[in-house]
Amino acid sequence: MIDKRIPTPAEAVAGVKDGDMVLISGFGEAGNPTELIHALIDLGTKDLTVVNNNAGNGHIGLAALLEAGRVAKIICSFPRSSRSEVFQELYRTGKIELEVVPQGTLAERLRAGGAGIGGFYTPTTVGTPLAEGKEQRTIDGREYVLEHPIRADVALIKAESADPWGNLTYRMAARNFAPAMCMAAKTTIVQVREIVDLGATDAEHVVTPSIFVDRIVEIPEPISEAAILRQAERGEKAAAP
Amino acid sequence: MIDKRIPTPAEAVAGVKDGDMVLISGFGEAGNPTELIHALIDLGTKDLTVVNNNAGNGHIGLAALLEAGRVAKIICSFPRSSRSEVFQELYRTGKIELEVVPQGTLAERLRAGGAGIGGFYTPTTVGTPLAEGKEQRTIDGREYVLEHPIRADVALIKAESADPWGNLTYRMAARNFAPAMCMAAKTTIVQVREIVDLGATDAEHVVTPSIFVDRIVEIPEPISEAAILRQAERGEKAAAP
Amino acid sequence: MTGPSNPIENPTPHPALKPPSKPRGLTRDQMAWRVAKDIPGGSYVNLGIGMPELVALHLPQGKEGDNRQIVFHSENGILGMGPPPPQGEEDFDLISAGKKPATVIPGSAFFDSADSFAMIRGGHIDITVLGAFQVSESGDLANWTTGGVPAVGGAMDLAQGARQVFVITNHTTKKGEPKIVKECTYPLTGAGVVTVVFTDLAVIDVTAKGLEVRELVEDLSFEELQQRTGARLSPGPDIRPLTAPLDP
Amino acid sequence: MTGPSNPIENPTPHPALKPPSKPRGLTRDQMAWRVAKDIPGGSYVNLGIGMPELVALHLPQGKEGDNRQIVFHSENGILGMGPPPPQGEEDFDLISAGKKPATVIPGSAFFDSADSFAMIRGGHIDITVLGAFQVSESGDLANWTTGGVPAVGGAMDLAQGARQVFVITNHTTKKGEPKIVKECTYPLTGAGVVTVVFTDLAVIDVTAKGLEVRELVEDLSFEELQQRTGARLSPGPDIRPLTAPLDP
Repeated sequence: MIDKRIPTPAEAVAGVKDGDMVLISGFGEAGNPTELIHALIDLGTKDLTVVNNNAGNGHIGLAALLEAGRVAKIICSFPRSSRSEVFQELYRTGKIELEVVPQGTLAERLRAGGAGIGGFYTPTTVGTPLAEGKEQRTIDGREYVLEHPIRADVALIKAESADPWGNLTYRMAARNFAPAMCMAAKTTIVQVREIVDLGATDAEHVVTPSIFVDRIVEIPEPISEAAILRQAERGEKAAAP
Repeated sequence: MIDKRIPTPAEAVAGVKDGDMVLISGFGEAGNPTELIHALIDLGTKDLTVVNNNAGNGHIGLAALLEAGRVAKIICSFPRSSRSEVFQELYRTGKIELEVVPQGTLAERLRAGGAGIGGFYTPTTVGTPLAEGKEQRTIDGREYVLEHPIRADVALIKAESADPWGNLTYRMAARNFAPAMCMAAKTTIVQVREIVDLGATDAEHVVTPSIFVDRIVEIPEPISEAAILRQAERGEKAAAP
Repeated sequence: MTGPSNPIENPTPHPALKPPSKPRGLTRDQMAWRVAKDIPGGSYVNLGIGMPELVALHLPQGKEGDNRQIVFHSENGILGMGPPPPQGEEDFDLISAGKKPATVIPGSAFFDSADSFAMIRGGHIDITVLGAFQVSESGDLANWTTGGVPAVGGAMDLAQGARQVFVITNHTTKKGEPKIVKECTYPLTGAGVVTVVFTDLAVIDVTAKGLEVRELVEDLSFEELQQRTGARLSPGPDIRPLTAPLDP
Repeated sequence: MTGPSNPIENPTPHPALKPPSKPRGLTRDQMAWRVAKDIPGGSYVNLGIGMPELVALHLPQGKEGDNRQIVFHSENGILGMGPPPPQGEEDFDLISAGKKPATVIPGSAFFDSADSFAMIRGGHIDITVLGAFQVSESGDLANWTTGGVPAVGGAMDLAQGARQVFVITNHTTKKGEPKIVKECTYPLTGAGVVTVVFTDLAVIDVTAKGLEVRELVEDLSFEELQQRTGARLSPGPDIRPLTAPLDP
């Protein structure tokens, strides 16, 4: 089907299976596909491996997915934040596996997965504990570590606009991991603020071409995780003695 | 200098040295930096290694650089065309070295060079003569060939617009190898049809961010190699008996 | 859609209707039509240069809302390539991988060569249609060089990367030599990459069990096809006549 | 620009002017000012989270035509990051790598994480300014973890990839332990990556010959600096006083 529009988030995430690897776009609170994550929570899928730059904040979105006990393992670069209490608790009690990957290596592993690259050598982590157990080699006098691609079952993505075929644009720094994640998943599911007419996006301005997109659902007024977290913080401060 | 504007092509290519590796953008006759190439011919630099998808057409641009005897080696994916007579003759008489690289591997080697990747594994060429002598390995049951990055001294690039810092846009299929080449060179020299004001290009629509650009020269009405080749062909046909 | 023998549509005898010394094979256009029939709507397709380009003429293009829509990929950085422009409307910045003037349809996107081959190598192109000098029993493809100045372009990336590699080729060379062979003698483009071969005489699937004939032109027996082939063929489980409209 | 001792600008005694038991070190703002002085106009700069962010306050931003302009890179996909927005004008889609509301200046560009780290890893960032738990004699940097939940972010990529790695740090911990050490005891972020260390007491170049003191605060002798340092220092060829304006 070249027309990839799906009416609801529930239908968009249908078919995600227990044990799947799920890529989730977003950096901090910019670019999170919150509605799709909550549809995935409602679907009940478990034993997921999740890839995201972070590990959730507060009790919404990715943090809610963790809190619901659906995630067996998380691959991320920075699981700590002032509001990552759900992840912290799961990690402390041994209920979640963590693979920490440097942010650039994470992005490059996703791109490699999407681009059919079998592995690549990066200087990042050489000489550090994160290089332990990894194959190293010297190329042109410099040390490199071998890193492997990430290829996932599903990507949950937030974008700004899509045409019916799935040509995507993003908004400012909400772009972050989304383009590489769209490439790296077998099924790429995208929530967009606006579905535009075919041809409405200048072909020069398409950031993610439609070939990387499988399903689109329109969420005109997406939840802002940042706004909700700030509200929660104000509420807690107000409630404090 | 954050303002990268240079008045003339001659000043823009100043400093290119004998023996340099020079990346030249373009695919067929779309995206060729013809004015910069001719400035390089005028500069007299020789023993160059040139990277381009092709090997020149007719007697203009890259073909003229070859014809002037300045190129010791060419790295390209497709040196044959109906008008590649200059290259063919140099190759036949042993006056130029040729490294044929699959088009996707060429693009990826350039990107790797620009992205600090020490090498990557690709399935392309496995089982073919172009894999001979290359390191191979099996990853997840699939065979891959190890390929190395290309890092060059200079890139000569054609783009559509630049702001004074060098944020570039391209026009349609003239984009091709330019973004990867801008990344892969120590000095990236760009001819653009138009220099626009700072801020005139929407930050979402920048294709090559300014960090990859060193010098910009405005050529409002660039030579069209395609038009000149067609003219030449018509002339030859008209002159034919 | 009823095969090449309707006398009303074809009042003067079609050359293929004469008593054949050569079998009544498909024309180039009929072969292209036949390939097109196997391309599902919604596919992302890359057509090689030459005969594969004819396939585009038999696929729906640019009709919004038509889920039979195919999106054509051109490795120089286009998704949504349309038909060639009318003469006089060529734009030198908008060319196909074959360096010919092109157009784009609504829903198209431009991108750079690295991204373009990420699509190819990463398995995002559903089908590529390529020409061939030779195809082997195990699906090896030789289509890039027979000697002279080596020039590979994007052929090896496409052969390795596309989910399906369709080959469109005459069954034999002009001299009658088989192009489907036990092992390729020309340098390979890719090993074990071909999924289906569409010739003027047959449609042949490359399977784990070897080459299986799915369709065969009507006036040729399986044995006669085997005689024109340098590799062992077997009849597919559901072998059928290969037919195409006279002027597809 | 004349050092921290102008009584007219500072009628009440600055804490640093009291007879020091601790040496009269630079404040955080003065350290940031001093780092900024070593960043040439036209540089592409990535500032780490925390004290490094203060450096931005001492660099020209967004003045078109000013060749002293610095372009700030934020690893979440921004070149040309500007100062934080006024309260009430935050946009949650425009945040810094530290996840704080940000702005962009004219001449900025947005891109994805893969491209962002291509810039970093590929050596396109001229200078990164990072904090440190420890820096070793050979320029090893430890700044990502001291235990607990591991979290690395982009620190290792920046440490390996930027052409120059400036470290901004107090010379010793709050307990007075040296942060410049013979060998790091904390897990490394990168080995041999630091080029210059800017502390409250000194500016120290990491050279092939070891740590060379380029600048030293005025009321501290070289020997006193060495006592506060866990690694062997040598005076640079042109050692000078480290000074900064009182309220830079």
